[in-house]
Amino acid sequence: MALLEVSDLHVEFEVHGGWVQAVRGASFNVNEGETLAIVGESGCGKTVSVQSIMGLIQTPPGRITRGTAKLRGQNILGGQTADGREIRGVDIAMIFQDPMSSLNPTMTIGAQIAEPLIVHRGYSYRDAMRRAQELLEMTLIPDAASRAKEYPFEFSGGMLQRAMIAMAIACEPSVLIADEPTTALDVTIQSQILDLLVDLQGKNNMAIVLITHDLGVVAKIANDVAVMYAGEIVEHGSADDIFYRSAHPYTVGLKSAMPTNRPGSEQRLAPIAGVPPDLFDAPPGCGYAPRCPYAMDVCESTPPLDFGVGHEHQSRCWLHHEDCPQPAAEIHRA
Amino acid sequence: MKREVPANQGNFRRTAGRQIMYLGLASLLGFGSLMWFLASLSGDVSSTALDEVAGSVSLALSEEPPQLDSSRATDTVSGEILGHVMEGLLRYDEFNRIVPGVAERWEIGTTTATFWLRNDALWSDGTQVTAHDFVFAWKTALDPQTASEYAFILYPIKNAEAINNGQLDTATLGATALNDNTLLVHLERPVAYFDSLLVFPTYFPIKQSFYADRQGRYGADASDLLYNGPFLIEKWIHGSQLRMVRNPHYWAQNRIRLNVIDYAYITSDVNATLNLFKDGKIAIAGLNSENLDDALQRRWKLERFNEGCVGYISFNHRSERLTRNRHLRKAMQLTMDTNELVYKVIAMPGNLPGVSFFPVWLKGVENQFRQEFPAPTTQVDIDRARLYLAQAKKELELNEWSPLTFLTGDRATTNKISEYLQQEFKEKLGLDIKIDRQIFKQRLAKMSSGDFDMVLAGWCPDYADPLTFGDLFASWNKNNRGEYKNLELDRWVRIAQNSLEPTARMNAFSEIQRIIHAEAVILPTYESGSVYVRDPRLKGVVKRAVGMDSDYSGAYIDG
Amino acid sequence: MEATYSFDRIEPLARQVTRTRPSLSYWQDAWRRFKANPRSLVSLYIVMALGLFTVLGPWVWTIDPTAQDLDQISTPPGADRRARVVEPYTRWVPPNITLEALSPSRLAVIGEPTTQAVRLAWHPVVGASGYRVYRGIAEPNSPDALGLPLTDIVNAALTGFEDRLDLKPRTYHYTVVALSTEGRELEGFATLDVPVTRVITTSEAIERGLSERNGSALIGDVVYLDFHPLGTDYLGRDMLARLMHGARVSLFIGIVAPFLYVMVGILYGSIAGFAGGRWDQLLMRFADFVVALPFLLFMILFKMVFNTGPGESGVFAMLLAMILLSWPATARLVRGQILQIREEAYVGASRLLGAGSMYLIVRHMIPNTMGVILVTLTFAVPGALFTEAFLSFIGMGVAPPNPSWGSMCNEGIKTMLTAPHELVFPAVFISLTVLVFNLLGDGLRDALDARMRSAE
Amino acid sequence: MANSRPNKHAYIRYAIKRLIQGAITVWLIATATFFAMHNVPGDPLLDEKAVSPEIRKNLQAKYGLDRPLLEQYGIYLSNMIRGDFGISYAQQNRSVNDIIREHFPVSAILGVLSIVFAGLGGILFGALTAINRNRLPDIVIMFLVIMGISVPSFVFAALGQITLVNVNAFLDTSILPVAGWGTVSHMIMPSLILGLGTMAFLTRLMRSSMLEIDNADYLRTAISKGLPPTRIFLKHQLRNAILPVITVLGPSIAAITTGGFVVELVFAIPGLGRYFVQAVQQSDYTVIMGTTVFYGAFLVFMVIVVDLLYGWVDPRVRLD
Repeated sequence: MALLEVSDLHVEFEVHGGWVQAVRGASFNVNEGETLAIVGESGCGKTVSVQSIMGLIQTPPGRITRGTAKLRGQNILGGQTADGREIRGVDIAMIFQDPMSSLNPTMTIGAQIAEPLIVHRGYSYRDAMRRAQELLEMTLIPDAASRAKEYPFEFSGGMLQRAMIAMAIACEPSVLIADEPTTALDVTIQSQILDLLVDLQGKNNMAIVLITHDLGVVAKIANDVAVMYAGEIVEHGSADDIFYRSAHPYTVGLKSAMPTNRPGSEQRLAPIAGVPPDLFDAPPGCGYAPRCPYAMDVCESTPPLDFGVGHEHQSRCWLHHEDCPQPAAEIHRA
Repeated sequence: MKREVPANQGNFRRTAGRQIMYLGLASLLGFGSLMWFLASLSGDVSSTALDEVAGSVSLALSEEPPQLDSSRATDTVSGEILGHVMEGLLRYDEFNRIVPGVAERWEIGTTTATFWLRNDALWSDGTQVTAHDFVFAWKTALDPQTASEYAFILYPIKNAEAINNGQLDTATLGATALNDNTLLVHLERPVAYFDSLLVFPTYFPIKQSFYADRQGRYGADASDLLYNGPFLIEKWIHGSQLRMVRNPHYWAQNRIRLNVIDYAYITSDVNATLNLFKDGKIAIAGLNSENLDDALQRRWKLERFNEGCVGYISFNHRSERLTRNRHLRKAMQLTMDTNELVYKVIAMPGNLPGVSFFPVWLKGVENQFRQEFPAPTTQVDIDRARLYLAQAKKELELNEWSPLTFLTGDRATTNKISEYLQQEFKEKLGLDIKIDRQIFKQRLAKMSSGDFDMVLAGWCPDYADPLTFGDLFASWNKNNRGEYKNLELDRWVRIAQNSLEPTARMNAFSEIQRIIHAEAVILPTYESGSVYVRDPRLKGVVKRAVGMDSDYSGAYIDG
Repeated sequence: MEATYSFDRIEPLARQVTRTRPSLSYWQDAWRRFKANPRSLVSLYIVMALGLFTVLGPWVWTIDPTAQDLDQISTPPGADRRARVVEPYTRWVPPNITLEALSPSRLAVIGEPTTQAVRLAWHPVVGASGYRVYRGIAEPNSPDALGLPLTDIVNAALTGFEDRLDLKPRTYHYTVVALSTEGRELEGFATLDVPVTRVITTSEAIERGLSERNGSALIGDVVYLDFHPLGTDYLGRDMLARLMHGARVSLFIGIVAPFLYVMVGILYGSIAGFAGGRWDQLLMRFADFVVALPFLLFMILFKMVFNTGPGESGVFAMLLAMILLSWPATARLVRGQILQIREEAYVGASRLLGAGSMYLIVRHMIPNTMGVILVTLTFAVPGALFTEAFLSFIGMGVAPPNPSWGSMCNEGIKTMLTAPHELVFPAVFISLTVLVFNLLGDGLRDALDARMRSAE
Repeated sequence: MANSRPNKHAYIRYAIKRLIQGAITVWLIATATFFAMHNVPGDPLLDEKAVSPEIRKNLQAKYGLDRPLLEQYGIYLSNMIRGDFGISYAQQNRSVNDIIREHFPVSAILGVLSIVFAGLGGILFGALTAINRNRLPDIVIMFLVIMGISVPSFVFAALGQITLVNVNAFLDTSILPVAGWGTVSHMIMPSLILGLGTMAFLTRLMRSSMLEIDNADYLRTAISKGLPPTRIFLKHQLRNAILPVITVLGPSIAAITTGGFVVELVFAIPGLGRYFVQAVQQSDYTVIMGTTVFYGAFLVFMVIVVDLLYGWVDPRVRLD
């Protein structure tokens, strides 16, 4: 039984004239000490699904209509257990994409890191501040003692993200959700942050759910990967499954659109033609049908089922159905 | 499959709202209880209106008394306080008769007046009030350095006017203390009403040694005054409270029945004083036409008080002004219906319609002046008024009437009266009246510089003799703001000033009254009066047109 | 039963058919969300109604706001207006009536008690040196509750009195008390309840055109006095007409003045906030200087400088004076906001793209302080209205007899207890104007603010 | 990238610089008022009863009004610097220093109390209306705010007093004194009335600035840290939304301390407010100058306090 199991999550937003189905039945799980990467184009619902776990969906206009998120068997969708115990910041923590605006500009860094300790662990202000200093040192911020008394606008982007991480791991949560942590940072800082995450994961046996659209980052640190498209998880499996045994045309399309720095590879990048569907009026069949080179009638008419294509490797694509004439294997080579 | 609704929508909005509400209410309650706790500490110190056992009355004052140095006092509020804490040679009793004060006996002749002082009249420091105190006080008031605005009231004393103008030294004043108990006064000219002047604050005594010791701060605070009246000031918090208690050294202890008169509140807002009365905090409160019905509904004890002042429209007789034309003024005189103005517009009980410039309370030869010499009256006659107007237009060679400026102050009643008159003259005579509303000192500046055609003015008496009104339009009088000059009127004023014979003086005043009406020098609008509400248990309060507005020295509490 | 699926290949791109989401332009969306908010719609209708009331009102309700009807002073709306026509008033000298003429009671009314006059006569009391006449509106139940002392009659022979003081058509309780020689009230008093009826003289009736018949035929007719839907003020002038004429000045001052001095404040504040450093200090110190100046003194000075003659309408002078003295508050607020916005990233970015300072302020900074600006604007409206009232009171603004809402409020305060309608109507109109501007301000801010767009 | 956070030393240097600027501003205010005052018609010596030219000459000499204007200005400035504001014309034997010393504390207490009440109420109701936007609490409070600002303060003062009288009568004990000054219980009612207008303004201001930061990212971070809503409101929302409120607080304390003329009249409170208005009506030169200069200094001081407070609350604002 995995540490965190999210099953059949549905989230929709009210707009003028109707509802947008942002997440249409997403299910994924992550084990202790492992990293799950959720990959997909922007607007495919990956951020909304993790935000709904943390209860960050503003109602109105958004609402969670179906699905559960179980942490060690207990449903914690929306950030609290059924009996109202707060799990956010304690068992599950989250860091965000743009550190510049994600920290309170009028509070010192140290105070913001100390807050969860004071609220959840009952630290006194002094102890919490001392702990905050240690956390800053853990996240490799130089001269942590004086930096703790400074304000966010006096930090660089990279250091702010480190401070965010320090804040998130203050109460040693068992799951850390990272919503595109490195997208706003330049490449050199990016790898430092990822190494830091892996290092901290090892120390506290912490599970990480990494949201990204950069396959390079996935390759670097992910154990399992879930590929999301048009509000659904189209493929879910280990990193190697996804990279080398991709079982869904969209995953293949994604890989071909990714630049690689392997020497001597002069192929041109092949963008996926067309645009993701407008989830205001979700198509009946598979969301990827309009852009899928292997599209079939059934893809347009009926939503695909989850077909097991290997050990804990699933793909939501009619190609894997036993009566489908085109052999599923063909798509590996593409 | 039952849709398993997520454990908790975790909507930040609604939960936050409720918790902040509790936080807010808690803080407001905290703030409120803190204030309440502090309030309970200080206890309820504000006294009730009447306390029969302690013999104390609590009242309100309309403004902070600006000047308690009797030689320089000018206004009614200072006059009221001084009337309780000081006493002149003579004083008024409850029936407004002049009775002995510090002086036991006195004789007033044509050229001299002698006063014999009682030896039990003491200052609040126990020393005796002597004739020297009076001489010193009068010399100080007349001294050009003191520059007292009411020095003119001492002019009947020999050389007083010359001293005040700086032509003579103060030593030459015609008032000498023969010994501690006798005061001899030489008069500049025979004065029939000299005794009624002696009641005025400027004639009150001042002890020279005490005055010098105070180095210029005489009258600034309770400790900077020496009292010889029935009461003395025990506590004076400027702008907030003035508390008077019985003066143990006063010679006529038996006459005084109250122990404490506490002006506990100082505000000029009529509604505020009425609310204090309703709350049982003060014993007397003034009323105006607006809150009258409320008082009548509550069946309170109402009383009328004739303030003795006269309101009137004063014309500008300067050569460059249209109002110099007699026919224009007569036209206005025939149009103005003072009954409608007083009974319907002002609608304040106690006011009488303006008929003559001499108010009704003035004493004539035996009884009231206005009964012995009835004032000429005019019936409203619009047609005749329009005739006069046409004649005035011809005399002034005008083809069109240019607007007349009507200068008014910024008090509430002047606003109502000026708008009513503006409309009346516009409807009835087609005159375009522009109202020039000014605040206090700006209005006075325009009055003295003559920057008006008509001005809504008023005059209050200084002493109980028709002359206080009679000499206003004499050509030499500075208060004659309209600069009206009439030799015949001047002649009658001289007669009234110098003659001692009552019928001659009263006849002179009647002539002055006739000229003012015939020439429409001014148009009287109303004789001012007011109504106040009194706690029935407080008895013996005396109200006067001249001197102290209200005199509580004889008052007592019963029941 | 295995559903049968058709696995034939399809040409994907050609058939991408989805119902496109209805797209809205910025202004359409703004209008849609403005309409969605009921309160801003209501406020829009009220604004139109106020506009009509001000502009068309005087043509529809043609009563002259300065005409005085002294028979209907401070009458509330809907009061009874019937009046009987009588001869014009003639002086009455109280006759020394013989005892028999009086009815058995010791105190009687002579003639008919009307709002013109109530004439009383009574038996002389032995030993009385004079009489005091009281008039109350509540039944006197003790010697201390006889009501209002109308007059003191000094000579004992005179046993009659004519009361003409502010008579209203209601029942009065007259009491006459004998006075001893020292003016003390003697025991015992006679009380009479007198119902007074409203009358009007023939000349007034004809002048006001209340009845077609004229001359002596009119005597005794019952006519209806002029109709005042919202009652009359302290000089019997029609409230509705005064509200309409007052609206012109008040709305002009209440809208134009705040609009102008908030504009000045915005520009001044944003320049100070944006410039920063020495300039900011200099500009802000001048703002402190202007705020600290004594308002009343400088208003009088301005009145002299613009030499608004007596009686002329000093509305423009007042407008200018208010603008010169009221902008610092807005300037300080806007500067505070600009200091914050100046630090934002998008300002830096826009400057990198070559935006000039003025463009930056107007295009980027001011729209982002719209929240604060709208609040100060909607609060400036009542402020301006009451400043206008205060200035008119000292002869600076609207010259009497022209009305303005603020000055009507000022006068209404005095009769708050007895004639509340004189205060309520102007106050309601002022509140309506302020309410409307607040709702409009809110509605506009929500509609125009792009950030609100997604959240709505 | 960011400048160093101003330490204690920088604060003191900044405060001193501002005080110097403040002194210059007060001097400008005094000068402007002096010359304005002398150009307005009417002078302190005029009285209802005209005074003889000789006495008028004596009085002018005594008060030095006969000297040329510039000389009078020089004398006045030198006295002012020595702290002597001269003697009042209307109340001849009270020095302006006494008037200010006795009456300013009363107005200051009233001002501070009503600002505390207005600030507390304003922030609370502002936050409530922002959080429950367009729902019942928002509409109800909005309506009360409209009433609060469109009804002039003298109506509130009169109404407040009348209700208090009726309540006292109804309860037959005086729970709060109807007027007067002296104890804390005298302060409650006047400061509530005086604070109403400002509270209404602060409520609207707070609501508007709360909505501005409504969907700020750092709020999302705070929620993701599992902090209880009250702490989020106090530590994160309030601190950022309160900045416009602070800028308004300074000048409004000064405005209330001197603008409380109406409340001082109705509740018979010996405050400085009435001296402001009466001084101009009486053309009482020394009191006009004294009160204006004192009020100018008090206002300048409050503005400095606000700017320092502003720097403390929002570190991004550079203290230069």
